[in-house]
Amino acid sequence: MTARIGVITFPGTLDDRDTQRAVRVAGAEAVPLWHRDKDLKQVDAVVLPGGFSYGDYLRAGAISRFSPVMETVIEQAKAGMPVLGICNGFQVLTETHLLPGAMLRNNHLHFICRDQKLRVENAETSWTVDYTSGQEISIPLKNIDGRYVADDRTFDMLEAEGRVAFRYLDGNPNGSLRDIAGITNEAGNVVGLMPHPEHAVEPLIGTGRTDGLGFFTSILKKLVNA
Amino acid sequence: MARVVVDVMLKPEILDPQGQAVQRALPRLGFEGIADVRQGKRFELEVEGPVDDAALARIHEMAETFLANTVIEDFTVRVDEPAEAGS
Amino acid sequence: MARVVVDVMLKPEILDPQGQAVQRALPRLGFEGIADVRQGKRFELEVEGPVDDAALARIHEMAETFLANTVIEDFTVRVDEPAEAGS
Amino acid sequence: MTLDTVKHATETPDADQPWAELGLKQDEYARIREILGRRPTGAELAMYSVMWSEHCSYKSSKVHLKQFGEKAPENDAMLVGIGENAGVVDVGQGYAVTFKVESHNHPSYIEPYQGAATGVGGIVRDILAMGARPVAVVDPLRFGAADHPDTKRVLPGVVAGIGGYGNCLGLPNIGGEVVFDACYQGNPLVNAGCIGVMKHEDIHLAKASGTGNKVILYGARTGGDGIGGVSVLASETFDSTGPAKRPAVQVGDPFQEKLLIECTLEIFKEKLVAGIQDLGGAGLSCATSELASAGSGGMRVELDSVPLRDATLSPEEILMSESQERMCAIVEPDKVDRFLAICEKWDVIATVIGEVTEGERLEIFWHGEQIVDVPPRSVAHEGPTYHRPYARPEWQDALQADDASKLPRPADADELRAQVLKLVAHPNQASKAWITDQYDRFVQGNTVLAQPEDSGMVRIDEDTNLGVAMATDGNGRYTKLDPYTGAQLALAEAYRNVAASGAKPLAVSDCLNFGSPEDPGVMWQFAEATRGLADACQTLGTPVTGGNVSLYNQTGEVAIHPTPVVAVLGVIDDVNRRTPIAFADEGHLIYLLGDTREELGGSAWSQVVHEHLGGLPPKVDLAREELLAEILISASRDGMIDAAHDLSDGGLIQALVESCLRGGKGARLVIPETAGDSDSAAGDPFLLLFSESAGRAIVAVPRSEELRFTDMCGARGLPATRIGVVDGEEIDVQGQFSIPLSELKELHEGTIPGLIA
Ligand SMILES: Nc1ncnc2c1ncn2[C@@H]1O[C@H](COP(=O)(O)OP(=O)(O)O)[C@@H](O)[C@H]1O
Ligand SMILES: [Mg+2]
Repeated sequence: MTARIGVITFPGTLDDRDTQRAVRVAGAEAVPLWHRDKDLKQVDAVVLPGGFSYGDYLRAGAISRFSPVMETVIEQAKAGMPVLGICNGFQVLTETHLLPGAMLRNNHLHFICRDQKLRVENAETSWTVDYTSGQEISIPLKNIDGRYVADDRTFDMLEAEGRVAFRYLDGNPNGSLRDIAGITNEAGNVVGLMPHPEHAVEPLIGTGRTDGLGFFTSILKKLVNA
Repeated sequence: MARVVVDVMLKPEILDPQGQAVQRALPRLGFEGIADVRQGKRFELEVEGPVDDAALARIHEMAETFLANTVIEDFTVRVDEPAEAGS
Repeated sequence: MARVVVDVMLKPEILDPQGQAVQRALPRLGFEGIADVRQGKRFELEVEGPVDDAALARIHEMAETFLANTVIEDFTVRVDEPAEAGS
Repeated sequence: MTLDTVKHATETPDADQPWAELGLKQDEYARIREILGRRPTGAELAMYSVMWSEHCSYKSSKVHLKQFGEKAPENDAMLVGIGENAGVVDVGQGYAVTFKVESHNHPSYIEPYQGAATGVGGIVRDILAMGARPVAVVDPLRFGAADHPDTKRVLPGVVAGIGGYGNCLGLPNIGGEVVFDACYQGNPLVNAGCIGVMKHEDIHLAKASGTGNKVILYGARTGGDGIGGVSVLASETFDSTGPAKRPAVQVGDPFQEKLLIECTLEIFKEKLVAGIQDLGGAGLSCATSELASAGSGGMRVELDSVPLRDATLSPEEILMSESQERMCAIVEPDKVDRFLAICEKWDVIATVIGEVTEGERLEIFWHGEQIVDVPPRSVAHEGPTYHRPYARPEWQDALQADDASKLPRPADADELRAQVLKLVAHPNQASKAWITDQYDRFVQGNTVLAQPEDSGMVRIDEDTNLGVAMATDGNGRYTKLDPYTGAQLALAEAYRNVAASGAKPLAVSDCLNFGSPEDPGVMWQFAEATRGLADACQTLGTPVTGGNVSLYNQTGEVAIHPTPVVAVLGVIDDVNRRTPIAFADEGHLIYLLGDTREELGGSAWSQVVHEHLGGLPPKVDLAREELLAEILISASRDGMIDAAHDLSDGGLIQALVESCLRGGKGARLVIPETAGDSDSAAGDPFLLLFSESAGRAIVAVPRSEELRFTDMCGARGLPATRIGVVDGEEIDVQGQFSIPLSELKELHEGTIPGLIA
């Protein structure tokens, strides 16, 4: 039996179908989850995909955070279920406080879409074990509210605990403090990042690289070995 | 230094998708009894020198030509008075 | 129906590029003497029923849990008083 | 105020009506009275006036547009032609593709962000209404001079609006254009195109049939947006106490539209609709009259049922409102519950507002009284037709006589080098990344090619790798010099771009942006351009499947350059075979395909170096374009080339710079002494680099494929000249100059941010 990975669709989610595809490309079963259902259909892990849930109105992720499905996700995440938040999904995770900090408008105020180089800083989370620490990868980035901020105490804690999961390389695209592109919770089961691994899993599509596939093979490995 | 506040709101007849999304979410969060929500922008300007009529007139002009898009937005200008503090 | 206004501003220590972009543009447009600009959000809530202390407390809670993200933002809640009209 | 009912109109035949304020001519008003056998009610007058406007009725253009049908080439791929919301073509494997380009020029000048955003919203609903999932957007844009202060207002707003809306919908932006020219200063062009994909059996049409079927309005509530002139009716003539000012500007809600898309696709999947129409210009007036007119019966609508955002709207205003993000569906009674349930699932408001009736009338009621009783065809399709006078402008001869070949050319290699740098740094030739990086090109996970490639390409089937490509082109300068040829060049370029990417060009959509049709000179440009385009489509076998006309693009008396924008859709059986523009492999040989002649009229060189516009545009040779396309497609399919880039404005040097920068590799060029048969540029580096002869492309050929490739070109009769090799970190033209890529990159990429950011 292969791993079942849930992919949540909120109103305004855009990358749910791509994320399902990425899960399949990695060899797992993708299970669509709907924001109004509390039931997670016995999935082994959950991805909160990118997009503009609720149009990013109010604040990105602020309205989705209150959907019924998130009640269960919050509960299960605290119990150790692996959760990955990509872009808007990351924003939802910070709004729920499963991950610290917050996301603000990019410092240049524009939407930015580009191929982004990252360094994997923590290759021990549920979603990064298939990378090596310090590995450099390039995956698409696309956001307007991607500037990660937190107070100094939080940053110091993140750094001290090795919870900065990814850092931007070759130019910070949005003014994120300390070049942070993604972080993890203490247990390493909840990970959020702004760039989009699900757009980099097939050689022909997008940037033509498959650097993002490791997120999905990581979780498979983790679940199979668990 | 004095603070002048410029509030910019979409004109009443213009669709406010953000305000609508917020209003629709409220009952789900358990907040009833809010008939309408409109979301706008608030600018806090720290003004050097005295905020006299001339300064206010300049700020009014600034709001009209720059801070607000008067095709779709209205604005108000006022010298700041403290309000009930939030968190 | 009464109107309650919730103003949400970034905490002072958080960089506000929108406000900065406005401030930087002002001299180019011929507006001098503005030392700082911060840009925030203004919500106008139309409240059904009386705006008593209980109602204000609920709105305060709504602002704290929903309208503002207190990790990065401060807010104020007040019952609306009319201000100098703009355009 | 008394409601102007049908009964009231019959009883007060002599009441004054503001037909002139609503833009109707005296004879048009008389015609309406004749159709109805009485004076129209206020609501009827409102409907006729918008539906008979230039924008909705194409009254000045339709006598010319007819040619697209009359000259349409035999094409088995065509499934739905002109007249529906968008044309549909068969792309094989059971898939059908629908695509169209539209303009939102005037709104985008008034309110750049919202104007451009709602432009995207409108074209996406057109595509959705055909039954298709929208899969990509493109945005051909024209602005005033790049260094003009107003461009700093308009451009960032337009770009943010297109991005803000399209990104939020999850539609990859895969192409477009950005052109700067002073002629667009007071009248930027904001065109937007969309591509949608469906299975053949999913094609939907806008028609209301089946007596008793319900009319369902769904999506956003109706507000007072975009009513414009019609508020004359409501506020001034009929109700002086009503709100006097209605916003002419519409605000888009992309989130609502995203819900509308997903909700509609789910409704299609369950086969719940008998007919469907989006609400765009002219709102409910257009949707109800078009649906009813295309169907078999009549239609009865209760206007009180329309969900409103603003309770003070008059019935005329409700009929006219252009509130965005709404659709209208015809649904069989036993499917209504399921329809409404799907809408509820997606948080979309849906309301039954009427039904299909037995009669042949469109009847609309308000507070129980009848305010409209018309034959729907007369509103939707029997508007006026103008045969506007047209005449070749007096200045045309002088313009053409002012030959660009007479302009001083670079005296030596240094000057040649300096002019190359000047060209590459000009806003029109510079990289548009500052703009296109504000658009999501990755979403949906099917983007094979996007900017800055020759065409955008998306995969439409994950299992077979079937894909479609699109390029849009238009050159106002060429078209000004010769509208017939200019329109053909626009088509030829888009066609060539699609082929350069490895896709087979299939069909065409267009957006015809011109000045005032009341100016006979402009009307001549329009007539010539449509004739040119129709003729060329016939020859190339690519039918026009739909499009849009935008007139009155002018500031005062001065019209924009005539600017037909042409979109070509292509199909590729296996996207693995796509050809990128990048010169990425050292040692690959660079071949120039086609003939280079002395053709400088309207060229980028004449503009950038001499600020000159005169002479004749490059010649069009459609047989050559077809041959070139065939070679490019075969070479891609059989793996003979690794890169290809079409030559257009800026000529060879521009294409070379783009291919080198994209691949991060330099090139060494040798000026050939002999070239194609009719080649006048042999041995002349200036002409070779700057001439804009059509029908050309450069390709990168691996050495192992050289013989096979040149044999193929030789056998088919396409001139192929070896001009150099991919190599090093500079562009080196032997005996002339050498420029490091880093220098080119800085100029190419720095220009637009320097001017706009
Ligand atoms: N407004 C735009 N939106 C999206 N893509 C654009 C836009 N403007 C230009 N592009 C893209 O940039 C590239 C270069 O444009 P252009 O020089 O006009 O191409 P060509 O000359 O081959 O038609 C193309 O890939 C084009 O699709
Ligand atoms: Mg091209």
